[in-house]
Amino acid sequence: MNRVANGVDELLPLLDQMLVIRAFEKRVVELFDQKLVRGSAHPYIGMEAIAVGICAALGENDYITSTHRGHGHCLARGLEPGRMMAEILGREAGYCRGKGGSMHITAMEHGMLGADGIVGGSHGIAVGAAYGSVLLGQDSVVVCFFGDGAANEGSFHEALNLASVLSAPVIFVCENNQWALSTPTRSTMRVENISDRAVSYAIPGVSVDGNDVLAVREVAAEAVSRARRGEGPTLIEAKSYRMSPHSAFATGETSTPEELAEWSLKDPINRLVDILRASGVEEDRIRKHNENAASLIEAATEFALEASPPPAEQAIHDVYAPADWAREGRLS
Amino acid sequence: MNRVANGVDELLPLLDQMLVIRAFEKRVVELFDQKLVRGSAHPYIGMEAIAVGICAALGENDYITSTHRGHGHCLARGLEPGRMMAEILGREAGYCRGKGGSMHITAMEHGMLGADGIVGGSHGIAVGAAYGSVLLGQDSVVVCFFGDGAANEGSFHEALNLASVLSAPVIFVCENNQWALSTPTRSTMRVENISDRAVSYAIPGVSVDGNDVLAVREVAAEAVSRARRGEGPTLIEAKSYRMSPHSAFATGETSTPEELAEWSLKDPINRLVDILRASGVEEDRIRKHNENAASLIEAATEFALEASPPPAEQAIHDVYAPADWAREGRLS
Amino acid sequence: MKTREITMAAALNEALHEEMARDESVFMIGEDIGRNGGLFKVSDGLQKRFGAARVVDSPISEAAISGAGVGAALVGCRPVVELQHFDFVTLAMDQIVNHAAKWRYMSGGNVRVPLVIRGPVANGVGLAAQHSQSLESWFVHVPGLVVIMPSNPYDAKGLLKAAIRDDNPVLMMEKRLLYTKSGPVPEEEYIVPIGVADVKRTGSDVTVVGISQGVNLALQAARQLEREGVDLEVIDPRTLKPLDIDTITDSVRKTGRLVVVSEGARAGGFASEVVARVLDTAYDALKAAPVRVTAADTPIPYAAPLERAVLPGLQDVLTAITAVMPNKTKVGSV
Amino acid sequence: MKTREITMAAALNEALHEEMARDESVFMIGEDIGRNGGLFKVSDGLQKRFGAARVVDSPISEAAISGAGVGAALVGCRPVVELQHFDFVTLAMDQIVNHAAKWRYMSGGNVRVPLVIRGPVANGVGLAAQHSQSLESWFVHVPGLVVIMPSNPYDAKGLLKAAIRDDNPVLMMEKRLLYTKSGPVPEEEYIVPIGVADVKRTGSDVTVVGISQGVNLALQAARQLEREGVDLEVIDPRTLKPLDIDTITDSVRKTGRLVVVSEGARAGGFASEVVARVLDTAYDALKAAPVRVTAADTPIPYAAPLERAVLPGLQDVLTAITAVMPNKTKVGSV
Ligand SMILES: Cc1ncc(C[n+]2csc(CCOP(=O)(O)OP(=O)(O)O)c2C)c(N)n1
Ligand SMILES: Cc1ncc(C[n+]2csc(CCOP(=O)(O)OP(=O)(O)O)c2C)c(N)n1
Ligand SMILES: [Mg+2]
Ligand SMILES: [Mg+2]
Repeated sequence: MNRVANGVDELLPLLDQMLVIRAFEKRVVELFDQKLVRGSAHPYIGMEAIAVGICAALGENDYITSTHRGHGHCLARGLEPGRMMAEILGREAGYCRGKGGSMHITAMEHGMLGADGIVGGSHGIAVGAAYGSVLLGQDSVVVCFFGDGAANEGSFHEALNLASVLSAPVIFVCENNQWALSTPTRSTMRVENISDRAVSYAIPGVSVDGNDVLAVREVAAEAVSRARRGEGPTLIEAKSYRMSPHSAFATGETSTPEELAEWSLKDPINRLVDILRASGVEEDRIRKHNENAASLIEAATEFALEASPPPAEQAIHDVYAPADWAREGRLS
Repeated sequence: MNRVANGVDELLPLLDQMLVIRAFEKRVVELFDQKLVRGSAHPYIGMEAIAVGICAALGENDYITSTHRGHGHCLARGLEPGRMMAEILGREAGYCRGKGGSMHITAMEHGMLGADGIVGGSHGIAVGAAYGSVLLGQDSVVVCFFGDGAANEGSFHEALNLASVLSAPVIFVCENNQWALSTPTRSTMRVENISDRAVSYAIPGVSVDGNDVLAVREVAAEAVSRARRGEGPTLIEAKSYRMSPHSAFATGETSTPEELAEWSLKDPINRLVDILRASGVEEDRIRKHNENAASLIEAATEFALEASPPPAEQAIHDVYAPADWAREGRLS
Repeated sequence: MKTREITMAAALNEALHEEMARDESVFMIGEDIGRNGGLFKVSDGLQKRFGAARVVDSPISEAAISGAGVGAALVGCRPVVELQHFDFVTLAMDQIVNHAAKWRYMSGGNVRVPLVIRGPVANGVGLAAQHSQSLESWFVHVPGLVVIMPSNPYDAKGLLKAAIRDDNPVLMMEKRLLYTKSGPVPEEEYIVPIGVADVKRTGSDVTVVGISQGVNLALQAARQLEREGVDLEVIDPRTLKPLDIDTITDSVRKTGRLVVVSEGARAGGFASEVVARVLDTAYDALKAAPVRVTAADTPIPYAAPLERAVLPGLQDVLTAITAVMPNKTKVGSV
Repeated sequence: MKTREITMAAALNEALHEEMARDESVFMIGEDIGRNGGLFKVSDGLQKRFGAARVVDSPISEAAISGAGVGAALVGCRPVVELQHFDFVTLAMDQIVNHAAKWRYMSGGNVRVPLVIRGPVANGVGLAAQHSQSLESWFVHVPGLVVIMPSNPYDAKGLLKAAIRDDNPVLMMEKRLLYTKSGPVPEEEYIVPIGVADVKRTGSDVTVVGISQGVNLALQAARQLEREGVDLEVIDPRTLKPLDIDTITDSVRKTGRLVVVSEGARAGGFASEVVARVLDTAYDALKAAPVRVTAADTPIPYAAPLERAVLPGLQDVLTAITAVMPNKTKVGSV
């Protein structure tokens, strides 16, 4: 099993991240049902291997952009669950001081350029961040996460083409979870693999089993080196499945029970656990990791629930960055 | 020479159309230089075989959409040069009563849905017209003309994908004239053939010599039957060259003299004339056709120059279609 | 006329059912509108009844579906395009502004574009800045468009039917929080005409022009102030473009005082337009400076206390009434 | 300070040269801006001097280049994005409105977006409806944006430099017909601050607020009316958002009369906003109803007599002055 190059020690952190994401998302849904989360929240359940596998191939100076379904990306990128949960609960201690909520978590200090509630909204942003980094002489690579549905937005086309002609160090990661809200992906595109669309930009396109965290990490690592060598973008399609409804709000539109059952067999966490077991890791140790994840999320939730909401006066702050003219607090 | 199925008689109308387009465009540039045309005008010189070849494959109930470089499409679709010229000169007798000008000629009575000054602006319109026709039980096919530059707009991607999933009877005709204004096409896309982008939508894509009117007609005919059979869209890339500057206004940015010289050898009109000569048509007859085109355009120009400009009062008309509430002439 | 109480979502749904049954050239396209009946059930049951060809679950391609609407309208259909949230109109601006709105004019009257683009304005529910915008004033600024914002189920149904039958491109913005609010709707068919304001309450002291939710805030204020002897006239333009300015100025001539309530951002908002229009012909009738009640000039924040601070509420309307009635002491302290 | 007369295009070009030389994080992206120096020569010579990596000839992808501007700004660049005509902003609305304008706020102040998006407003030259729009009022309505419209070379240069140095997203709309108009510009470096209006002419009878070309029309009117003893004060806000409302209201308090001249369509236009803002604090100072001079509520037509009929001209300004000075007989009959 040469995929486990350095033994199980390097796999356990991946397991931890995946477990944390799963536990986090379940908790968010509970909090939503308790009416403590406003608006909506889009669980990453079933797709954990993608964010974790991709981010495992990134370095500290790299960047990611994210989507409405962004919690997994944030956690895989190392954001603190407590401050994330605080944001989702609309607390001042949250990453966005309660202004962004579930769909807009941003943390420059983690190279997290921002989650985005607009489907396909960050394609161009990722290209610009990548190109800008090159101009600034940084050695950064940018990962742009997006869904299968987003691959039908015009922004996908424009951004991949622009990245191609600029040879920008950006990796487009299409999380094909088979569905866009209530609409099956196969009904809104006729191409077999979304990665085939790379042809249009003369860039590499690769499809990977998105529930196999090691496979994901492998293709990511290749794309990252390519990007760092100045050879430009890669399109990665990670085939997976969302094992939860589209969102905590829109619960009525889930896929068929058969489909769900089928994909449950491929649960990315179980897949990794199986590898660990096969490598001789004992049940007890796995249970420990599970428990750790649970207590981490419990602590995060507690922290968030105890944090205070932002005072109303803060609503008019942060509209503009400091500037001479803004000193007077002028908004219009 | 089996491409000349019914002998030269069916080729001469194609020659006539191409000659008329060439003469028309030269006249427009002259009128622009005389400051009789406002704004700008984008000559179709060198690309005549595309519009003529494509439109030769269409029937009366079919539709086309067009671009900023639209005169050739209009003429190939059978619009009257006189009323076109009147529009370009801003006269009331023009197709748009002087409101549209060169970039906006529209003539529903010819199935000409409109020229469009927005690059890539009519991709979606063509899909909707095609799909709408199906819903209305018409047997219409829609041709969407656009440039190589337009193939980088997001609208290209969204529309081709939508057409694909709707199996809409639309034919996307990309006029690859190697340039988008001052920018060479090869610098803004890395794909070898624009037709390769059809892969992304699982539809047929074909590249054709856009200076060979018969070859163009052939691929068009095939795409039209496909569309009429309900098998959906086709992407045709017609490779050609604009033998004039981008526009009458922006003249400074033309391509290299070598390139121009090279493509002049492939002048689509000469190519057809050569075929005619080889089929035994005499010089005299060809000269006649040339003269006819010239006098047709002379008459059209005269008609247009004598037509009167619209009175200022008409500026506030045609904003809204007749409606109960619009009876009072309310605009806002 | 027999009426029932139904929600605004149900009223809109009825309008769609009726118009699709009435006219085969009507079809719908949008994200999740078919199989799922729309995120807010506005298109419930339509795909089942009229088929997937006439109720199209589209790819997530707002520009293309809007453009397709224009194209289908040109050849004789009456498309209804849904934007899942109205904020996504930012992706369709080119098709709406440079195409739908201008195609007829540029053609010198050669074509018509009977197109409806509609969707929810989802402020007030914690969806944050990208899902909460009330952008009506942009479209009021675009010649060639018709702009509608209903405040109740009756108007919503009647106006949507009128919009579908109109030969012009119509944008209809529906406040999401009103979808679940009920109101009387006749069982018989009816149309609410475009371009006609509705005086929701007659009064003599202050003219309050409300847009969508602004109407409901104004009516709440009116009920409360009644007890204090302040008599509001509440006008619902319903159609923002064309605007029935005469109904508004007639009222201002009577009351001499004007308050405009709208949930769009303050700067460049529709409230400013109403004020400027009223001044054109009724300046002399004014007894006090008109007051605008609007959202603050910030993006819409997520957390509840912040969002509440930014969106206009009843108290803001009461404060505005006080401002235009300087001789009254502070009214409506709640 | 030594000054020369240069065109507005040349002044903008100088600003770009200076700022790109001064700060390596500044780069430009747009269609035909490099090799060709821009359709109107605003970026002339920049690619030669700074290289193709910093002056990028982009694909025709307005959404992507605007989005790329946002992304590059987030990581520390100061991108300048050119829209070849400002009408194409319709394709970039989502990136501008839902991203550039909101990113900082949504992040709770975690990021900044120092981005400039600029381009020409090409009305008056017969380019018709899709190439002639003055859409500034849309952006005034978007919290988080800065909006600039210069009326002369001096302001254009100084404001563009300020815009590039500002840490916020700035939109700059440049009237194409002004590109070739000359005016004095110092040889020394200078900045025109954002958010500060300029009183282009002091006067006592009427406050005329002009936007871009509106300033020039107002100054023409002022020169003509001088002879008739009517004394106009002409104010150029230069920055529409944030608006230096104090300078305007101070003037209105002095003159008691307000005319606003802007080339955007009438309904929902920036002129309405200025009127509404002035009423907020200077209503009592008004001696007559403010008058808006704007384009008509039509798309911009192609033919010269039609376009002239639709766009505001000197005579419209004179008529407006007459309207706000009812005791004067008709002024400035030309
Ligand atoms: C531009 C835009 N259109 C529509 C939506 C509404 N919406 C939110 S998520 C979603 C489905 C997205 O599907 P996909 O890209 O596959 O991501 P997934 O939710 O499956 O992770 C839709 C339609 C949106 N947020 N933005
Ligand atoms: C959306 C948009 N962007 C930019 C322009 C300006 N413009 C007009 S024509 C043109 C070049 C178009 O190139 P292509 O599509 O190849 O057509 P061609 O002119 O070569 O026929 C450009 C950039 C425009 N009209 N619309
Ligand atoms: Mg998906
Ligand atoms: Mg071209």
